[in-house]
Amino acid sequence: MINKTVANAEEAVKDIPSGAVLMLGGFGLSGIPENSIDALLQRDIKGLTCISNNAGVDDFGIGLMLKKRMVKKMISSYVGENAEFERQLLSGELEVELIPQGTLAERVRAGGAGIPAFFTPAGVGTEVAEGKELREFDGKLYLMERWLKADFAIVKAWKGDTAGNLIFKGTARNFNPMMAAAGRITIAEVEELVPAGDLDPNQIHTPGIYVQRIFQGIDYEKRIEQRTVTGERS
Amino acid sequence: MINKTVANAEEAVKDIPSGAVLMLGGFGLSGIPENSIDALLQRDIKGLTCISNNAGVDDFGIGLMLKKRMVKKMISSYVGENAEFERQLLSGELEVELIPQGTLAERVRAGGAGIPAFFTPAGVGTEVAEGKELREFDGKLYLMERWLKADFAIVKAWKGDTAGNLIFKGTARNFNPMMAAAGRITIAEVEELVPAGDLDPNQIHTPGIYVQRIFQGIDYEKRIEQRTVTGERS
Amino acid sequence: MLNKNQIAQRIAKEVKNGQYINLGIGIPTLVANYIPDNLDVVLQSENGLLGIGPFPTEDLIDPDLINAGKQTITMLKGSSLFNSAESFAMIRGGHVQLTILGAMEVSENGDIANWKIPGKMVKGMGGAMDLVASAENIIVAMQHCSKDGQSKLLKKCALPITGLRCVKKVVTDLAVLEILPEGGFKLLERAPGVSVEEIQSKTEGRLVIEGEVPEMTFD
Amino acid sequence: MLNKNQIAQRIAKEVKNGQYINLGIGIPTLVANYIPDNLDVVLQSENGLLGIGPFPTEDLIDPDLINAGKQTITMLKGSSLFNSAESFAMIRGGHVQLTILGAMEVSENGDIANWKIPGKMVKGMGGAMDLVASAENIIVAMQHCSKDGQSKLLKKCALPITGLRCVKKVVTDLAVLEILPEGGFKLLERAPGVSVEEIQSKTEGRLVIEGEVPEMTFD
Repeated sequence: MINKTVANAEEAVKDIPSGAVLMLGGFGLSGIPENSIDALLQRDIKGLTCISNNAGVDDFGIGLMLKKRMVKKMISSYVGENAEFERQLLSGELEVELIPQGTLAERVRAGGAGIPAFFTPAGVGTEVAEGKELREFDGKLYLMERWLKADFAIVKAWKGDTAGNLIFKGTARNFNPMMAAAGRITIAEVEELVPAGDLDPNQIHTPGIYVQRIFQGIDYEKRIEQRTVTGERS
Repeated sequence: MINKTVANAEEAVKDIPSGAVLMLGGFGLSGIPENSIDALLQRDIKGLTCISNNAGVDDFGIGLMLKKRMVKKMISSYVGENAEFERQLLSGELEVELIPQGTLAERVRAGGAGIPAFFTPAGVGTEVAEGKELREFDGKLYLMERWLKADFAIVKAWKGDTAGNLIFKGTARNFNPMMAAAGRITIAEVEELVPAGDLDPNQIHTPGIYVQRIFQGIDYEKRIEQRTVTGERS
Repeated sequence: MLNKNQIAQRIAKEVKNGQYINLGIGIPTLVANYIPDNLDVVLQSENGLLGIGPFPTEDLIDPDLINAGKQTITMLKGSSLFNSAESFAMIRGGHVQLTILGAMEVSENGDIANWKIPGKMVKGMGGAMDLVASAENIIVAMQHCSKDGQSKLLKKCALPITGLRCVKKVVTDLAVLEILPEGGFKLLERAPGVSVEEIQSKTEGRLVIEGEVPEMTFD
Repeated sequence: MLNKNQIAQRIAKEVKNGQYINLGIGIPTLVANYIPDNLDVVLQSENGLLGIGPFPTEDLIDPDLINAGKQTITMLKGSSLFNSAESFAMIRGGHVQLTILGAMEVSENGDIANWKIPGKMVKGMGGAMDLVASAENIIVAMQHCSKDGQSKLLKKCALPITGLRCVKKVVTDLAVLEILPEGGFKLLERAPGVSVEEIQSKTEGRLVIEGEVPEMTFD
């Protein structure tokens, strides 16, 4: 089986150039590629376009890339609470494109699956529909949406093997599998890297064909945004 | 958790009416819902439309439904070697719609996913394209294809739980997961039915939301079409 | 007048056995507390889980298991996990039958606005546009009026729209209202102690009153 | 003149290290026997497997593990299984880089016909239309002429088309030919003992000959 292993995060992200279009997996701070983001922060690159459901928080995740002014544009469904983000947005330093979450997921899926366009009901009648083709099927209105692809997709999995096969855990799966398929170069960081053959082929979430580089990450913080315990209600 | 269990195949298929549109999982004879097909053969119904990648063989699978003249129309990608099929087709008793396999898989996926139409390059310039919208994206031509849905989807899984969650084995997975999502009523037969909670939530291939009825099948034959062993080459 | 918990409690009565349900952030999340034990329903979290359980005890907290509000949660027996594309396939495909969410405004033809206030920092629509465009039944939980007393049940939404003609029912601190297919808020129930006149005066959209309007009851 | 195994052997030389490959039924399947051991490649089966292994021994036969030709197979270390939509997502998305398949006719601009003969029972296109519409590199394995001596390398396909302008290379019993971007079969290699004149006489489409055409070698 083809071996996709690279030494570490630095090695994995070393050729990402300024101006690249990146996809970064994760929902909130769950399932984000912590090690790769750290390694990106060491690089002197800027003008990145980041496709990611959220934009991290001030001092974690993509928020750190924003703070370092590496990001020119965010494509997300919800950018949440991030003071630096807000400042850059209001000052015009940062461009933001907001996309309905399901449309974002499906556009990324389409990018990996060779589907250049599809129709969805999400956003009909809203400003999301501006400039998009509107079409009726079986009595309901839909928008045409295009695929999304990236120069580099950076994902985080629970386990992976040297052939690039990935298994995710819990809700940390989220956008990671679709992004893995939509990257021209896909970088996967995993908590546990095992030899090809150690994972049950029936249980692979992302087949290795989508992954070009894989490494075992270290020191995962896995920060929790909303720590809630029994008895609490928001 | 909602309990989807029914007693057996007879119970599961008892209300499928003549003229219904069915989806049946399987590729060749692998992963076909053997028990449900047997139960359908006991029913006095006809005029069925069957969406299934293949049409079984003369004496197994959908071939048996053809022999009993229950099927008005097949929608498939490859109908293979089946003498009775050929006879009915040539005599005009049976209607056949042939669809590229990837387009079939994606149309069924779209049906379950609420995507009424999408674009694919498969079939451009061929008779499959006749009457379909042709469109260029990024310099390449694509066809617009519509979703496929069914009144009843009938699928076969390896393991299932009472909540309707399914796990498939090997290449018997094939069309089953997409069909499970595209049926108004989805019937799942499994080799082993376990209580909700016994399956690892990370390993579910088809979430129970797509399954309305589930039962444990019996006496699986799992017939092999091309028995090949080491040293042989076709 | 109902408090938030009572709005949630009243909405819980709309839940039917066997339903798959998506609960939005805020009051909708509270609905889970009032679903009767004899109903078997499954809560979906659009970040990839069917079968949301209670919040965890301290020792069971798992950063890899959160809901769409980014809160730590648990799973139930029979839960399943999936990716975001599959999650919205479920939603878009109509498999999630009931969506309960908050709103800033609802119009008499069922339009909803809940994602953007011009002039304020826009955080994004998240999954709201997909949810309102998809579920067969959409119930809105909201306050009848804004803090400065303006009706939020309008002829036409003033704020940017999240979805068109999608809301089926609205439960506010004052009333339960059904959106009629032909347009209009049909008054189904009054909150305890709230008069039809008060509801009328606080509803800018067309209010439809047929016969006696009962006061809500709570079990 | 090459036999089927030699056609397969010659095609195997086109395989590059690290490729994901889909092999069609017939001669293409034989290619697997000739891929050098020092190349790491992965074979895809469009019914849902990456990493096709050899045929099983009797005791390892599993009816739940077949290839797209419905033959019983095995998996390799590092194999993965998936559903048919994912399988064709891989194919359509260009992740499967090389497709090798048989054909009844190929035209000088790269059109391929391999699924239907008018007047004969049509069995279906299976995954062929998806495969030829998608892979960046498509190599056809075929006989140069039909049994009655008609050229199958044509100006224009006479049979119903499977895909347009998709074939990059053709390996026949007589020759290796490249389809030029501007159209035409560029003769790259002759089978041992086969003359340029013979190839010319058996090629109906435009044959492009530049300089000396080498005879194939087999290691």
